[in-house]
Amino acid sequence: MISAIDVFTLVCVAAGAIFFLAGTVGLLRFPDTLTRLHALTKADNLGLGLIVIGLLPRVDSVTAGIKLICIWALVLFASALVSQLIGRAARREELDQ
Amino acid sequence: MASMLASADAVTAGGAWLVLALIVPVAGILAAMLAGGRHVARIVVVVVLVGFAVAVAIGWQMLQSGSELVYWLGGWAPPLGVGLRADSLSAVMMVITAVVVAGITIYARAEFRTPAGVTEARAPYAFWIMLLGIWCGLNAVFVSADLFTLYVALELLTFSAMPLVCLDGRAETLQAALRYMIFALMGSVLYLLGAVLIYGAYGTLDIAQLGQVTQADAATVAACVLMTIGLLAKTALFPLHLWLPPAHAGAPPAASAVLSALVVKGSFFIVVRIWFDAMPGVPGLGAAQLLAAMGAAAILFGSVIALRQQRLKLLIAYSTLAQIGYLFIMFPLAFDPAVGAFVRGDALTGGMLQAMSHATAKAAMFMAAGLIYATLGHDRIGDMAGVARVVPVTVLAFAVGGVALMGIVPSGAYLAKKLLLGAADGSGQWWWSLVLEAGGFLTASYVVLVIAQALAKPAAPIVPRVRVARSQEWAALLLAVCSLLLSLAVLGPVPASLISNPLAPKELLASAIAIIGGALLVLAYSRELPRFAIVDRIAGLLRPLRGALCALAQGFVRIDDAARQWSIAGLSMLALTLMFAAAMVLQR
Amino acid sequence: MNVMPWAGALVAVLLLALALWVIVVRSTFAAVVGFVAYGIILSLVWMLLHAPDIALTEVAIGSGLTGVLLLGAGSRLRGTEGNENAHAPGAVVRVVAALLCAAVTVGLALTVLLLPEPAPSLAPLAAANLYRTELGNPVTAVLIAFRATDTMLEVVVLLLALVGAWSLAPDRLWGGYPGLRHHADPNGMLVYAARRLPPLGIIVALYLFYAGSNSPGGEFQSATVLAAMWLLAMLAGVTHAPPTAALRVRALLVMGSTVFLVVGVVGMFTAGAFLAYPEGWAKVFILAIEVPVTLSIAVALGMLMAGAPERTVPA
Amino acid sequence: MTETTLLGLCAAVLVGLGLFGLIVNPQPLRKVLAFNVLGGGVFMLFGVVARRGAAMGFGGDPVPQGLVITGLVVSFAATALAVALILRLYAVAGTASLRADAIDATTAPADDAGGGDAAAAPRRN
Repeated sequence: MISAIDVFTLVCVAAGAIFFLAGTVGLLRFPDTLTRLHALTKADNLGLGLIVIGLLPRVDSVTAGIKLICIWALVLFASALVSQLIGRAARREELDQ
Repeated sequence: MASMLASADAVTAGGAWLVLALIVPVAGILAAMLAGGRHVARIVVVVVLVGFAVAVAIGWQMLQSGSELVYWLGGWAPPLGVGLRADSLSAVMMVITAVVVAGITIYARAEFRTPAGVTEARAPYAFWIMLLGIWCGLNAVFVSADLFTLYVALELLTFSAMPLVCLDGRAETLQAALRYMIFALMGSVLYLLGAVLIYGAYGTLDIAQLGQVTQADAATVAACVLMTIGLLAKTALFPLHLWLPPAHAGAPPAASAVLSALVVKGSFFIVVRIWFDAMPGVPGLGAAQLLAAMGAAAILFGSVIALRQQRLKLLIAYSTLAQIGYLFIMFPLAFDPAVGAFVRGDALTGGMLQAMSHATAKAAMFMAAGLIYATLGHDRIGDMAGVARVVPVTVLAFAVGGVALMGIVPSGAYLAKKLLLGAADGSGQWWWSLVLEAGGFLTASYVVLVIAQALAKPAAPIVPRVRVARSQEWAALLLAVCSLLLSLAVLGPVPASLISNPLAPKELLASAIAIIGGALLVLAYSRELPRFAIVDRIAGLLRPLRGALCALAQGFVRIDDAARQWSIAGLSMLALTLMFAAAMVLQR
Repeated sequence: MNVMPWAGALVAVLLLALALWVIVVRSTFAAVVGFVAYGIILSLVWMLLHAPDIALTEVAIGSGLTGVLLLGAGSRLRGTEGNENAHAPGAVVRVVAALLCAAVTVGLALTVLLLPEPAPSLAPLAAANLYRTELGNPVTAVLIAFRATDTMLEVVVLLLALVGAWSLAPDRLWGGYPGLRHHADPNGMLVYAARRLPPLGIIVALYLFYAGSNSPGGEFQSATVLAAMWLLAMLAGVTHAPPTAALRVRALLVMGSTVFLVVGVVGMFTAGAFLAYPEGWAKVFILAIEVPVTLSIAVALGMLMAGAPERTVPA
Repeated sequence: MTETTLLGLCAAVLVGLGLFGLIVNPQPLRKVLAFNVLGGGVFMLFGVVARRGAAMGFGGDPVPQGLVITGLVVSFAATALAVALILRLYAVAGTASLRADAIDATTAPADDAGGGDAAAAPRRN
């Protein structure tokens, strides 16, 4: 028996997984650092967000839900930070050449 | 097998001493690390005194009760908890370690003194703390009854030994330290892999419990092979010795003494624990023959190459390689075909005695080499004629240590050899008797070379570069004498009839033959010849023969150079793993 | 986890591919990046093996700290790569090595297949004795009660490794500041993160510490998060590693093991054995050990990351 | 074959790969990496052993799980120490090679690191 919550989770997590897949393909196929970054950060953040949203209705407790959201927020922060740093490094390298 | 809670009966009175053996060096490390500066050396002195007392107390307890000491840490019984266990082997090793550490401490106080004008200097701080770390690791090896605690103890040993190798910071010693570090890490991972398989098969890591349940099934055989190979890499048994000569020859003398005398004995001791206590019925005679064959190769290569060295410290390092080989001859001799297992007996006593006598003698020889280096400003064997006139006590220490190693009455090595020869005769393995006898001549050869050269007349009077501290000379001599008198110290457990009067004609003759044999080997193929007129004349007569033998010996050197390349040593390690596995499987 | 029977196979394939990459790829940088990914996949394996405590440790230490350490070293050694690769062993050696390694692998795999069924386990004994430790997490009970001596020795191992690393400094720099200078842009993102993240990290560390007594977590994981925050601040140039001669550093380092020893000896007199906890007091004794040990491990990990002293003035 | 057994076989392959890297790769840093791969395999096998011993409501035998945590910390310490040694060797010799002929035996202990600040190290008190 599939409930509405199951359907919601299934759709969200599947969509999230597709974003991850797209991001990974982009990482492997795009030609230079900046475009790869573009593929990774956008797709991954959205993908993770969808997965977290998909899982939220299934948590046992409020604290578990808060933990999930905290993880998402931390990953967002970290990926923004890292893409900034990588972007700068790539730009510097470009200017050097 | 699994008793639920700590019941009092398995823990013996006096077991708490074992805890002290473990925590006294730890307390010393912590105090020294915090206090720093000049306090470090003072703390070490206190720790040496207390640790010595603890070791003696443990030995005394065991003599009194005649049984093992057992302690359960935290009151948790194995297999859930960790036990400490000391048998007679642990006790004698702990006492001899305390003696050697004490001797090295006396010696090193002059070498590692914090210079005036600074509150703290690098080398003394590191040396003393690492010395305590090694002691802590060794005591943990001797008293631990748990395979995983032994792994932690092994890593304690490696991490403490590595910085000693490169204490002087020269590029070549840093490289030697790095080779040692990575090879030793590979060894400890293999050991851990073996312990993992043991846990997977039996659900316990306690050695005494394993001794009752181990069978030669796939997991146990694989575990035995992996642990043995890992430990052999850490012990530097030929051909897994790539790190030993540069590491032991390049370290400061006090550090070389620690490394050569003590550190390699730690992993050797665990091999003994595994083969005799944890799984006596698993390895079988074939694997033991392989082990002893590696030992024989070590004796041959180590001794021959020692005689081809130009530097004294390298000569002693290669002598260590040979002496490590000696330790493994006992394994096939200790196998009892009737029960199909390794049993404690004369062979094991002999092997352990050899380890103890090498520990004391080799520490003394490295210390003496350090003093000779300090006096002359170099340790070139070819240029040290006459050094005995400048530092007679030092040369005497080297000579006594060397004679003790050769196995002349009443040294520990003499008794060890006698016990091993007896065991070889008893089990009909005459070929190991040959190896033992030949080993005596080979050992004599490099000792005779150094002593003869030190006694020779110098080309010009020697002006010592520095006056070596008297305490250092006497510390070396003390350890050498310990080695020479070691057989008397174990008279209690060993019948007195085994030790003959050293001045009896038969023994004098045996000693003379050993020395003459050694001298002939020196004439035959040593790289440096002692500066005596008669030597030149004999060497002149023997020239064609000597040329051929030197070429042969140089071949050994080349094989050794190749074996010590990283990739070759790695391949040897894997090949030996497979060979040991095949030997153990085919035994069934 | 058996909802997805193929999850194990997928993870295993990924893990093997990454390990192969780490071993054979030419560039060290690529190998280290592969290793970090290897560590992350390995922590997934730990989840599949129902070992969340190890998964946390693996991702924090095995992948995180080790990865940063190796990345830093790799970038410093970049110049030596080509020269060394020119001295790689010849094809014969490689082939023989591959064959021998394959033989060892096959032997080990056979051993794994032949491990006895049913598997021996100490889980029943641990479960039966867990109440005496007043802990809910059996892994923490193993680390801090059943086998506390191993943990004590292990912290000493960390200290000795640290003194060993310090001893590699040149004589005149002894007691000085470890690590490289980091010229971070004061207005850059890294500095921003290094100012904003540590408070959050400290909360996470406290949570891991608190959770460790009953659920996954514990002093090692907590200490690693603390060390990672410190490392971030050091990398960003917000702070620098303290001089190795500083008394406060050495006091923090030895504090954990000292308390461990003292509590152990107290146990000898109050509970009859070294590192035994008296009935009803286990939680207090364990907490008394865990707090200083966590701090000491955090400082030791951070200082190990910083390495040998490299200058006499702060960055 | 169960998932646990599969992971056990995977661990065996990791051990083989790690050993191969340790023996064949000439760069010491890569050997340290290979050592970590090898260690990962050994620890993973321990985890498989723990999982096989799952009982009493525990997902795995907690004793090996605790030992793996200890082992991971020890292996990090080993890695850090080895890396420090490699970097020091590079600073002194200009190479991090393990080949005996790569180092000029006459190299003096060089006080090269530290960027030229010749002042005495700060000492406490």
